[in-house]
Amino acid sequence: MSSTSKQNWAISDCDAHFCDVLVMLKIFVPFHCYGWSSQKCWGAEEETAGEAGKAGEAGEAPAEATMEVLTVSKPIQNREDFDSDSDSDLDLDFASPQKQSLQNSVVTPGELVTSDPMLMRGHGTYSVGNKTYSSVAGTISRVNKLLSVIPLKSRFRPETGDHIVGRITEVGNKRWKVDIGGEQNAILLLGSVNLPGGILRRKSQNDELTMRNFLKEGDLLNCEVQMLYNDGAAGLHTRSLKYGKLRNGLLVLVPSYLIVRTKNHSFDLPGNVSIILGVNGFVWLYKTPLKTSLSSSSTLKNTNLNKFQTMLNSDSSNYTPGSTSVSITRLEEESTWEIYSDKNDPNISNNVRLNIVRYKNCLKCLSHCEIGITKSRIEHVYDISLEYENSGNLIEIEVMERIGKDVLNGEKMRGVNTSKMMSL
Amino acid sequence: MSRQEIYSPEGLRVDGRRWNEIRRLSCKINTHPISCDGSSYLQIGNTKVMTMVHGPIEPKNKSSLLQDRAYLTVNLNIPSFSFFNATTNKKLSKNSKKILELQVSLVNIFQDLIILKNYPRTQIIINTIVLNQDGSLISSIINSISLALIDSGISMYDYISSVNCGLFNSKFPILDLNYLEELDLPFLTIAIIGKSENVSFLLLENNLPLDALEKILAISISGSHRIKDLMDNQVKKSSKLRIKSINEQSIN
Amino acid sequence: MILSPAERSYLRDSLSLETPIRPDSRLVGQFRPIEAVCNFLPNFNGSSRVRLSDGNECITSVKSSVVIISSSSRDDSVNLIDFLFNIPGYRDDSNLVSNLTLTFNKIFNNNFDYSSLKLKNFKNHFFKLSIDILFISNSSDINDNYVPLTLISFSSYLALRSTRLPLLINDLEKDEEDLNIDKIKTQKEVELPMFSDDWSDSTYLFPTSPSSSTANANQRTPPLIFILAVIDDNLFVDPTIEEQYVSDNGLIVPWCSGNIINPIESTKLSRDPNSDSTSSSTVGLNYNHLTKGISLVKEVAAKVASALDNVVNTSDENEFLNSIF
Amino acid sequence: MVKGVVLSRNEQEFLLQLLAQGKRLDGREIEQFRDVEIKLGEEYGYVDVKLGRSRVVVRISSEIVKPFEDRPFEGIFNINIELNSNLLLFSSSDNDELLIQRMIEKSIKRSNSLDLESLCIIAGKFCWSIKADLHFIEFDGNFIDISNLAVIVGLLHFKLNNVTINNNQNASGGSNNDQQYANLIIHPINEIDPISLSILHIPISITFSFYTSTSSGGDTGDNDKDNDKDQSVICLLDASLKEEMLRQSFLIITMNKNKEVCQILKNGGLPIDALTILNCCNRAVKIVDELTEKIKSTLKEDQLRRLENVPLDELRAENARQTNEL
Repeated sequence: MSSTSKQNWAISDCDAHFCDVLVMLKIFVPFHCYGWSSQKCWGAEEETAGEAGKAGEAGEAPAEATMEVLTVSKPIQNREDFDSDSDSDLDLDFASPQKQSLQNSVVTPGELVTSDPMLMRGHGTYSVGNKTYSSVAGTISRVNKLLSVIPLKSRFRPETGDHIVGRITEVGNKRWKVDIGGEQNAILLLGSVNLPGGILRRKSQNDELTMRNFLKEGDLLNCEVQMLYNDGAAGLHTRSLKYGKLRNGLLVLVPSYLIVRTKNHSFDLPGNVSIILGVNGFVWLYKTPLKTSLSSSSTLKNTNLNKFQTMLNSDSSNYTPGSTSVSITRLEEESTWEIYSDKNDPNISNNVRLNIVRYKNCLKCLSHCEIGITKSRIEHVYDISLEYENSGNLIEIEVMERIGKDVLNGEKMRGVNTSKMMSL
Repeated sequence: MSRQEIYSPEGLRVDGRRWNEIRRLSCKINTHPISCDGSSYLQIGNTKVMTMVHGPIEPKNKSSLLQDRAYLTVNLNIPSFSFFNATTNKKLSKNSKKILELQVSLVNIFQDLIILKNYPRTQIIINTIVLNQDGSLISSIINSISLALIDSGISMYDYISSVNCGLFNSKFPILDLNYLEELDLPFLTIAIIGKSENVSFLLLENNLPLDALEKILAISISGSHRIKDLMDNQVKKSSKLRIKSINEQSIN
Repeated sequence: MILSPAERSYLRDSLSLETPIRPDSRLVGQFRPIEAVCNFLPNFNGSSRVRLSDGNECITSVKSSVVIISSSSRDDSVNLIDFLFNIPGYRDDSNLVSNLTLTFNKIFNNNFDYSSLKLKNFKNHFFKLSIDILFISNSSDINDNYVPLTLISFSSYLALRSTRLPLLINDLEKDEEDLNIDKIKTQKEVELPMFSDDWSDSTYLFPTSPSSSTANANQRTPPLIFILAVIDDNLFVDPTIEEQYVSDNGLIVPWCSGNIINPIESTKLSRDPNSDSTSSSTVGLNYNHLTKGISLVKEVAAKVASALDNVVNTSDENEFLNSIF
Repeated sequence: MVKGVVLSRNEQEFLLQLLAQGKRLDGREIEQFRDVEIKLGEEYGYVDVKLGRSRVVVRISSEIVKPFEDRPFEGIFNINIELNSNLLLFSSSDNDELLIQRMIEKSIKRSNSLDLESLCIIAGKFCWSIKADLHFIEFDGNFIDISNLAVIVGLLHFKLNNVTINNNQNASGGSNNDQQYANLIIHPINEIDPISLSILHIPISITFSFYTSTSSGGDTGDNDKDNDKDQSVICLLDASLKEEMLRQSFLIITMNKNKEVCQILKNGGLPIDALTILNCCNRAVKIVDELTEKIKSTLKEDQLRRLENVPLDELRAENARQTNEL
């Protein structure tokens, strides 16, 4: 019954598509073309292409419906706008060769960079004969004779010595695969980690079989790039007490190009919060650990030791690593197990937790505004953010952009020398 | 629509263009900065395409791991609402032969454009979504992918730009066809590397007199160059703005 | 996506506090900000594009067509609203897509006032709405079990809100009595609905009262679907992917025109295969959760609706001429 | 392109060097097409085509079906490709199959070579559905050209049973009648002569393979820029399997005798100068002419052969007459 009673038919008039042909845009690019073999030349008229209806958009503030439950904004055509009119002066700047310093000029793929055969060709270029062309859109950088083009945006490319945060994705044969947000997963060899039972003992077969007890899929760790393999993959190591598994906090992802490579990448911040700014854009925020008086040695204060022992009993009760090594005392063994524990500090106060999320939102704010991330800037944003009692307000786009401006202005006022803020 | 209306004796087309005019092209890169490594949005007339590039990343499965270069995947998504005459229940199956063929072609085109050997043991995933169709579908997709790849910072030899060109009354070439024109005219789609005359992709699916081919090729190559310029302008402009904002940060 | 055990327990601890601390320190009833436009597809009766700050994006289009439904059969057997999900990376018969389709079809068709879809003066003619939803995930890894229900719901709400139907221009005083003729075929020939070509004559499917700055309780709205993550005794709106992973349970609460509507459902949000899950999987919902969830939704829904309405009201007539970005 | 067979590096370089000198492994000229051998079977629509060592068998069949709802006035043409299992080695799974299928579809269906409307019997109710089954028996390169050729010859050769429409419901004339075809009478071949398909033109595909003659060979990479300067592109006709494996890009042109281009596909790969493409098209004209002639003569021969067996004298309708009258 229903098959006969329900009938569809298309009534074109009732559809809404009658408007589509008629309103087609009537701004066109005039050009002329003269035959096949003659040189192609285009009409001299500058094209009017690419006029988004911007006159209206740029001027008026985006319609905002600010309320505490849900903010809806219109997509703002910011920064990289469609069109040319307002930026024509900028174009002129770059067009005049006098002003064109190597640092500021933008090349795009296929563009001739140099025809000087003496220069060495680095990343982002390719060559045909003597000529070197760019293969990415970016800026030219020249270090002595090495010429390369640095793309404005790319995935993280590890370099030896980078302090990074990564997540284990795979446990393999004597190695872990670590996702570091790069092009390939990094490799952490079993030989490059500290194992319980002494820093420098040999890795036994038993260790190989129980690799998951140390690090398993999903675990976050804090490590350093030891070497780069031929294919560009990174080899990692955690052979220092400052590296290892991460606990007591949460992870924030920011674009890797915002992290400025500096000497030190782990800091203590105000509010009993510490941060590890992985060069790869993985940032770990955690409760500042209790400082032990003998910071570098593997022995711990007795008070802590008891805690760790109880913590570890559940984990390692049925496993005795490095059982062949007789000379190591029980105490040292247990203490290094702490590196691989999955248990958080049970006494993280609400205050610390609140501070951690506030810092997280501060980082998100910097990353939204595409401002290079340094310790001083994080602290600065944190200070500004304190005027919002609930740091949840920081997720609003408007607030983030305001804070971003404040930070930059503040630096200008104070004249902070941050000459190499950006890694770009 | 009768054939006469497509190109009036006065030399005007359905939408008021002349034979050698392309529709308004607007494009933007870095439209999805959070979701992916490179993204672009391209609109020519009413055809709207957006592309997102993921990668190079560790391959999702071992079968797409190549020792000496990156593995390229192209996923084309043409939702039903993008169709010109979006009848309600028509849905182009994701596995329809046409789409599969196009995906294969796209992989072939970009395989030789991207310097894949720079990214061994990785995978590059290109997701293209067509939001609205009004002719020039394939060329818009190619242009959009080209832009998204540039945005992602993946090395490639040059731009690739594409346009289509039809023939009216076996005599008059017409550049950049819209949907209505595509229905009635034989046309070809061409993709050109950079500013050269090197054809990477050429597709003709309707009958076309051989004599006219030369003319059409010439015009479509010129058109592609024009589109390349427009895209290049846009990339340069947004790059400069980016650098400017970076400089603002670090000058002080 | 996998979380390490330490991250998981840290998150859970933070979220199950008496005053919970969410990872982005939102309030319990606070949503993440969205960017939205509507009516940007020229070929459609209504459309919307909603983008979340985490990069997820949802594009919805509404297309109307006219169907004839004999009055006797329409109550149960016919859906006048048809959802079609398109999620790149998922097959159309995958679990996620079919679940979403089912949920949306159920909620919308049960709670939709069909009288608004009826053609005036026609007895058996209705507008049928086909709603296409394209969801673009922010991750290339699409094997997540993340259910972006909130976003999709916002998008469909906006699209329906911006939906306009063409003006009927038949003058139909003449043959009301003919409508009862059984043969539909002849009926079809007798009176074909005619519509005005002028799009500016069209009317909104959900007319907005001019004084709608504050939520008017009696105003008709499309349904909104809220998903709440349940962690211990706390419930959260608009859970992020991390929050979903550590949640005990999920609650789907639909809302329409100022009221909570049927069916309220529970759903499992955390499907992390790596969780040892003796603790989390066995937790069910209790009465408190339900009342808490319902009151939470009641509290926020009207505000959400009016925030979304604002987008429709301020949308530019010629928006689609511009780029959508 | 090819899975099962692997060429050693030496072999590859040897081949490329030969090509650079204008020589080919099998002694052909660069632009020489291999000999095409077309065998027509007893049955209409059975064609066996050999091109060098490549061999394809096509069988055309027909049945009466309901036309598609959106195209009530048109018949249906389907192509079905069977890759013999031992030949699967030579093809990279679905892509080749897909390519061939789309290619044939485009050059025959989209170019209106086979007039689909003539396949309509009763609009919206009955139409002929023509199916082409391709079997690859042996494979030594040039999949596309040979299969396309085989299908079009098959279609030219194929004949449809004569059908009469019987408006009388009670009729039970034809032998094939069943319920569904109640008012159609399909006449067996031996009762009424079958009719040929209406083929409007004969599209022929020609595949060109391109190589660069840079000395190192293998690497496709660095040669985009300077096609016009340092390096020359070698353009090869009718590549054999080994040559196909090494080619850097290819161009498929489908044309008919009327100098109408039905289809062109250049599917990425090494970029080719537009002028080269035009030259290829012009070169294709000659080959298309030759092949068309060949097809026509083969079909004619077959027709004559068939006529030999028919007792023409007995079929004469008019009475015998004495020729030399008084």
